[in-house]
Amino acid sequence: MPVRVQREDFDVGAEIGALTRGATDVGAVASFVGLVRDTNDGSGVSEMTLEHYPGMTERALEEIVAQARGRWRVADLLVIHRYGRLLPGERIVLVVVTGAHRGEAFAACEFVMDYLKTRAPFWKKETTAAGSRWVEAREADDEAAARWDAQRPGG
Amino acid sequence: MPVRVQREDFDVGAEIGALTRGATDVGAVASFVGLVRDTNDGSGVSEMTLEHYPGMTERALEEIVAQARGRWRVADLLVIHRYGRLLPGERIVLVVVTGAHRGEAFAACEFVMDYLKTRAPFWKKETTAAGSRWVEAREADDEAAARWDAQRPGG
Amino acid sequence: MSIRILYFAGLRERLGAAGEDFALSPGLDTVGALRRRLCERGGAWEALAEGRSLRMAVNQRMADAGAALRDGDEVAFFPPVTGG
Amino acid sequence: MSIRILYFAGLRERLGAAGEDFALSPGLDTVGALRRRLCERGGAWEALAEGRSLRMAVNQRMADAGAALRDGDEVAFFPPVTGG
Repeated sequence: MPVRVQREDFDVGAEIGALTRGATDVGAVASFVGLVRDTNDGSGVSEMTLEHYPGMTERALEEIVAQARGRWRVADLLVIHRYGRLLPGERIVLVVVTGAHRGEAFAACEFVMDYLKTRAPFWKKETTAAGSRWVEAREADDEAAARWDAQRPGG
Repeated sequence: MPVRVQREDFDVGAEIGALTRGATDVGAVASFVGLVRDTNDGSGVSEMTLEHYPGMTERALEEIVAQARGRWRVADLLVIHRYGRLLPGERIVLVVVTGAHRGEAFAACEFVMDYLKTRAPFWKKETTAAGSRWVEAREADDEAAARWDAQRPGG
Repeated sequence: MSIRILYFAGLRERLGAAGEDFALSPGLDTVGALRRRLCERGGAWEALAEGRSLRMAVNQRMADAGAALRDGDEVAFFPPVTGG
Repeated sequence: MSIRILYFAGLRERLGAAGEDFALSPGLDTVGALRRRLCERGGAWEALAEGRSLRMAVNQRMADAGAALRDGDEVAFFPPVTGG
């Protein structure tokens, strides 16, 4: 399964190992790990809760993975995204892309993250000294995703 | 030490873990792993030997890491590159970049790989059914590195 | 003719409801029309007003205001997403 | 006035030499001049001819043909790199 939405943590090295084991035509593995930061918009964050839309989340991520496959020649893609209560320093998301060459693996990995940030139904609520608040969507994330729309497939 | 040149394998998960442990201001970890492929230019590759220029290798990699730090706001960078005899599927190189935001971590990670490919003194000799041969430098790698020269720092 | 409506995150908290079953009346045949009808409830429901930055999904796919509604559909309203 | 010269990879194999100590004669004061002098040895050394795609380093930094040579320098000649 290229997409997993789960409450549990994941093991980055083990996931990369499983994806590349026996795949001796793979020369490049690009990956991304997102972590909970202890500050956001200038406030200290003591914990975070990730809400999601079960069912749609998996569907949206699978759609993003399919789009990445349509744009770049990649061997394998993996997306793991956690939900529930998370503390600063904890892992939130893992994206791994394997392929023959690094340029396409890097591009596909960044594309999946940019699209995930604007299209996968997750919402972060963070707890600060002033109480808890829903994280606002960032314009920079919309811009990062829009970059790909401006590029031709394969670009 | 942000740069390690070694004969031994490395543990991707452990290296990422060590770089992010306690760094709760880090939200993004971009990484790349390069592996030995079992084919190259249409021939089957049964093994590979990586020669390097001891001393200059470390110096060149440190210079590349310093340039990446000058271009992007990143928290930490790590480069591990192996030398010696390697079999298909084995890990050759690891680049990990941590930072507050993903765009800069991705860019710095890809930059380090592109520069490493054209500036760090390593040479691959591969063994095929027809004997052993030195791998030819790829024009695509020169082009990938040249892209960054055309971009302004921070771009 | 009825649909299931779901609310998520800040919107769910504001409405005090995670979802509801909703009977489709004649003429109420798009997501945009449904959003206007819900907004007309007033009070907290004005969080659904047109100017508010909300995302909509029909049967677990992102949808725009013109998306058609059919019997049995699952419709969701939620704030812009912030995962990853 | 002497320098240390190193050869790597395919070039090393072709020359049958990993390196040598080399006495700098007057006027032989750049990497480019050194390269021409070595090439003049003929035979396998013509692998250093100007048209051949080679990289050069002085004291472990990439250098071009105009780079100056000084007593005690470490100079290296090698093919374009193929690591990563």
